[in-house]
Amino acid sequence: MGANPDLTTTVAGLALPNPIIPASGCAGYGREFAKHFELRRLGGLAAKALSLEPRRGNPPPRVAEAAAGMLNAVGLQNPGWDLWAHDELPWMLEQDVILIQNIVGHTVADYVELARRLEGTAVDAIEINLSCPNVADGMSFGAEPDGVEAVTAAVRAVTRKPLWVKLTPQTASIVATAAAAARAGADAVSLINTIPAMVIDVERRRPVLRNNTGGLSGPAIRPVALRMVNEVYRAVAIPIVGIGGIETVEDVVAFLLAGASAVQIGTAALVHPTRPVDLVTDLAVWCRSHGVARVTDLIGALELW
Amino acid sequence: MGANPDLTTTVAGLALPNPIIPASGCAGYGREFAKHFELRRLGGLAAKALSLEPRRGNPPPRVAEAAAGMLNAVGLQNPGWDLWAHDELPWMLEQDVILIQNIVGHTVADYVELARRLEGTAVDAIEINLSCPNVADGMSFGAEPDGVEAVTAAVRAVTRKPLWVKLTPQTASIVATAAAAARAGADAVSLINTIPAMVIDVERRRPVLRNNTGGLSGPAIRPVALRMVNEVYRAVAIPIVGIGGIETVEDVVAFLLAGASAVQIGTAALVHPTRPVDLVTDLAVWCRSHGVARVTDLIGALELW
Amino acid sequence: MNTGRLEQTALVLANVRLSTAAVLLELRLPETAAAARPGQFLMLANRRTYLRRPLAICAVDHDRRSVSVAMEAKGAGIRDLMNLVHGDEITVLGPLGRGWRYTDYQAVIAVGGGTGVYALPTLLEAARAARIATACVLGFRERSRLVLEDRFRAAADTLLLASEKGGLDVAGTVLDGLRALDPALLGRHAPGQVLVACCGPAPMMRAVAAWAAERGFACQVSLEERMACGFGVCRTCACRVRAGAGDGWTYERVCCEGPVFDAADIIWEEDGDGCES
Amino acid sequence: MNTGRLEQTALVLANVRLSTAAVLLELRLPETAAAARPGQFLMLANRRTYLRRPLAICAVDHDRRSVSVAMEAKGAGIRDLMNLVHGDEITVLGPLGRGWRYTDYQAVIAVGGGTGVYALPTLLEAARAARIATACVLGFRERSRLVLEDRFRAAADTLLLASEKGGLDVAGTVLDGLRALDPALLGRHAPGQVLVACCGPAPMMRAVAAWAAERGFACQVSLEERMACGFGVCRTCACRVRAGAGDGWTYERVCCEGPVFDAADIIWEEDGDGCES
Ligand SMILES: Cc1cc2nc3c(=O)[nH]c(=O)nc-3n(C[C@H](O)[C@H](O)[C@H](O)COP(=O)(O)OP(=O)(O)OC[C@H]3O[C@@H](n4cnc5c(N)ncnc54)[C@H](O)[C@@H]3O)c2cc1C
Ligand SMILES: Cc1cc2nc3c(=O)[nH]c(=O)nc-3n(C[C@H](O)[C@H](O)[C@H](O)COP(=O)(O)OP(=O)(O)OC[C@H]3O[C@@H](n4cnc5c(N)ncnc54)[C@H](O)[C@@H]3O)c2cc1C
Ligand SMILES: Cc1cc2nc3c(=O)[nH]c(=O)nc-3n(C[C@H](O)[C@H](O)[C@H](O)COP(=O)(O)O)c2cc1C
Ligand SMILES: Cc1cc2nc3c(=O)[nH]c(=O)nc-3n(C[C@H](O)[C@H](O)[C@H](O)COP(=O)(O)O)c2cc1C
Ligand code: FES
Ligand code: FES
Repeated sequence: MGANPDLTTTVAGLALPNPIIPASGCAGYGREFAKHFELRRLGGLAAKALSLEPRRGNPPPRVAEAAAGMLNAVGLQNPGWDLWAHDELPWMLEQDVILIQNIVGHTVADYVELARRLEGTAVDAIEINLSCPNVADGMSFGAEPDGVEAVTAAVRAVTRKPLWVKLTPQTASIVATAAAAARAGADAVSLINTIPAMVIDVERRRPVLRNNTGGLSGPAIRPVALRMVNEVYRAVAIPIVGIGGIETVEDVVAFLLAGASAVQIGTAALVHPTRPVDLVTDLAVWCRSHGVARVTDLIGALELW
Repeated sequence: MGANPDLTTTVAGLALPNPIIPASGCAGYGREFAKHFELRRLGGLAAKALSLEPRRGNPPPRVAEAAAGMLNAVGLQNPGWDLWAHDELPWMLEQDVILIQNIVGHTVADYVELARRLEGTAVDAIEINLSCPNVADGMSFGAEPDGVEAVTAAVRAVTRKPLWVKLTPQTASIVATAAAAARAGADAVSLINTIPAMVIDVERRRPVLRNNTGGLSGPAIRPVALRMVNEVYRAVAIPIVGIGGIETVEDVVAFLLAGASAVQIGTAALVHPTRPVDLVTDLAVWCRSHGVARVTDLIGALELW
Repeated sequence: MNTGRLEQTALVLANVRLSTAAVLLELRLPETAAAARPGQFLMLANRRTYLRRPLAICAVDHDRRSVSVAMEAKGAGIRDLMNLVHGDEITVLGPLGRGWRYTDYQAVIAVGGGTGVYALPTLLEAARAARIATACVLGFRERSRLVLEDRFRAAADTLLLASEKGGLDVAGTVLDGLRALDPALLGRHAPGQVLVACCGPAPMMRAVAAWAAERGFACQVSLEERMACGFGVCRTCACRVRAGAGDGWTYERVCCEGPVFDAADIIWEEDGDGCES
Repeated sequence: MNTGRLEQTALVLANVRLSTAAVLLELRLPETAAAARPGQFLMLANRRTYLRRPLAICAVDHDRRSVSVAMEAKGAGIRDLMNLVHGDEITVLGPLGRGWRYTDYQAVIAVGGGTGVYALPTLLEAARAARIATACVLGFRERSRLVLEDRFRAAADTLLLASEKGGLDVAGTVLDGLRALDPALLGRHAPGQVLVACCGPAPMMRAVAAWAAERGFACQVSLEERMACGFGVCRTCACRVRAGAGDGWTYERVCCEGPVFDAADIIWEEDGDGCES
């Protein structure tokens, strides 16, 4: 109990100082958080989605309140590769934080080109967001195993960086899509992205979001995420980054027990800006009080009935 | 404003006195509610799942608390056809309530046999629950359009009663599974069943539910259900029964606006036993104060951006 | 059979500390107070959790038209209830469940441990009022957890308090307490006229049931199981009960067929394998 | 730039009714009180909704080390905040956003309507303290909605209250109020030295901006948009702002680049098509 617990973890060979990572889209490129704490205290930073071209994103309103959560339809607003490479990347690299860059595209070729360019940077890992609608068929790349396999394999061919494939829960079987990612050479899967959803303003008879639909995040989706993490952990031999409604240290521990090697904090950090770094402290305290010497001892330690 | 609003609605030709129906599994066979209000005041009663053989259900714990909702793993406990036909059906028919009997099976043949037998009863409609795992492949019948089509077509062949197909949200595209149900001759789709989920007791390092996983229900899933109802309403020409986290009259109205012809109340009725019948009153008040003469005027009246 | 509104709004009349760990909440609930019988329970809404929480009816005051429940800090739900103060309002379902069947016996031995003790005072008081002989054996983790001693003492002809940590009447478990009961007392009635009424942790109830069976006493146990509704529709509160011939059994509802069952009907589950209580 | 902890726990010091519809909450927030500037806002947690709610800083009391916000009943979040009482605690983020840029002007005309008026008292008081001339035109739905009259009167050299229902200084909108301002007053400073600072419903801000532009006055508007975080990371609070050459524009963050923008930079959206305010 006396000694400091070892919080380090690895995701497919990528060593992290601890398992707590702010989730993509909920941390920008880290600048706002950096005003309040040193980013290097985090396990890593999953930077906001990056596309080749600049994206203005969706018209507002972009957020709707939901029970134990929220919907967002930001529309992947980002400055595009050129401005990102010029303004954001150098600053992020200076922060000495493990940098996971999330990427999005309209076509497989978009993902490939982004990965190819990232290969020439000092980014630590690439996270591909497969919740984006595929321009070819309108469904998300992540909805079916074929789409996951196609994007993953194409990106894998152009990068040797750790490749995290972020899957959408809106699929018939998360095991099937995670297995497809593994087959195609992913190093890890990030589970889960938001669940497509709608909130209606009954007085105006309109969806609250200008985009009509948005992604549900927050505690509401936590039990779904936890089930998916454990389902994949039991069926697919690939490291997992757990995401979805994580708020407290007990939530972090639950995801680790279910099989996640690291976790990402999204919505909770919007409401409590220092929550990611606070959770690092809380996790150390929890491990100490529970006699856990290494946080990695928790990974997958869930005992099923 | 003065006149009483017309709350009647129809689901594929089946006339209901109002759109409010307690959801299957959250109302038993109506006996407990009947102690507190007359069942005929409801739009209908979606009776608890019925299987051919008696089912004991899962060992406890069968319920876990979740943010803005709960998980259940009751395991479709029911007395089986014989006892049901002897003890429950005659009583239910006496209550003069529109009776929608929910059925479950391990195989397509199970569903067919149940529907064949129900054809000989005075039950008003059959709701087939496709969230059940298929003994053949372990996935739920509702996960893929093929499974939905197979069960629906087979049941359709043996019954002329209104056939409601209840779909699981755990699918790549609810439009695809709803379209499969429509193609195979369903009269309506019931959207949505619970979302598979897990809650973990971190102290015991075990899932709370003895079944490890359970179905997430309650307000947490409401925005997902609402999105699915509207998605199907826009893409598939089939009446919809909206289900998922409905608590208030505003929620009822939101589902009607999104395209539901009627709604079912599950988890909210577990916490507030008279909520279904209270919502009938509330809906009349809401319609009056909003100048809505017929509740059917609300169906699909959502204006998208 | 409750034919009125099941859901009532209760005004919190008092929040009384019973021990270092326990709190008693007195709720103004006229209809419930009039209808409640020993061994029934309430489902209480709180401000933190979606589902209600089941709590045994611990006291009924007809003059104040109130019902009291008592609890010890567990998770978020009970903690929130413990923070309620005079003037707060919550909604409540109840009275729920099938309580103790004591009227046909000549003596009742109430046995309780942990939060199970709260299901017993109304039983002892009702038995006393019906001129049934009463004894009571209670187990507490330690002396500081002792609760409601005066009420138990007033309602039980004999009261024995046990704690494994010592400092009370008996150093040991409730079983040790039962063994310490005056044999003359136990022998005063035909065994079939004695009811052992037990509520507490499952291993305790199981051991007490075995003790009662050895002596030919009737035994009823009040079970706990996680509940979503509390009034019978959801079937989450399953407990294994013997049914039919031979090894036959079925899952019954703790909230409706129970919480008080004949101990002989219960199929006790191994730890965690089935009923939690 | 706030480099301390963004999230603070605030003790509710007072809940004061301002009108039939409005309430002012005074919060003990020493660090925020020290750092806050006119036009900034707070994000307040409440007990009913997952997300915080943005509210303009309406008053700062350095002696009491407090910050006040004022609000009128809308949905569940604001309603819950309005129910807070002395002694309650909530958590707050702030001060947030970029406030009014008033120091380079010789005169400030503050124009407010609806809940927009709450963003103006601190501006007028700061301008007065900086020896800048101040005028103020406020619109209220009806007389019973009038709030903070004394503070506005104390801080503005000229105050005109407008209501379309009559009963105040001007029967009409704030535009009618602006037109009723003494022309001599408006002519006292070179147009470029006059700042019109406006907060209220979008159509009002748009009309006021047009009025200011016609006269060559500078104009700033404080926008409202639905916000998840309030401190810049989520990009939900988008507002169209001119950028680059020609018709170029970009979505900026109301919470960081705003809430106060130069009116000339805003591309007003059609009703509901974009910024809500
Ligand atoms: C019929 C009955 C009577 C009871 N009477 C009392 C009483 O008089 N005093 C008292 O202190 N406790 C009593 N309990 C136990 C009490 O209901 C639980 O301790 C309580 O529900 C835990 O809730 P929580 O939010 O504090 O804990 P959490 O652990 O956060 O609860 C999580 C979930 O587990 C359920 N749960 C956890 N433990 C139990 C349990 N032992 N039994 C049932 N559900 C549980 C909760 O209802 C909830 O759904 C009784 C239980 C039952 C079934
Ligand atoms: C910078 C800023 C300053 C503000 N200052 C004040 C003030 O001083 N006094 C005051 O009464 N109101 C002010 N508002 C508006 C206030 O934040 C909203 O009325 C409030 O968020 C509504 O919340 P609700 O829960 O009551 O309503 P609901 O309608 O239930 O809220 C639902 C969702 O919509 C959002 N929302 C609804 N209306 C608005 C709106 N007009 N602006 C932003 N978000 C909205 C909420 O934040 C929430 O996410 C301000 C808004 C902003 C952006
Ligand atoms: C405002 C917002 C923006 C998001 N943007 C992205 C994004 O750019 N890329 C991505 O992969 N996920 C994005 N997400 C999803 C989150 O990274 C995360 O997967 C999801 O919100 C679930 O986690 P949470 O419940 O902790 O928020 C976004 C989520 C939110 C709330
Ligand atoms: C305790 C419980 C039991 C259920 N049993 C069934 C069932 O037997 N058949 C079925 O089709 N759905 C069943 N459901 C799902 C509900 O009918 C409903 O689709 C779901 O709970 C979502 O609605 P809600 O959020 O209003 O509860 C059950 C749900 C709960 C909570
Ligand atoms: S708790 Fe619902 S049936 Fe017992
Ligand atoms: S509200 Fe999150 S960036 Fe403005």
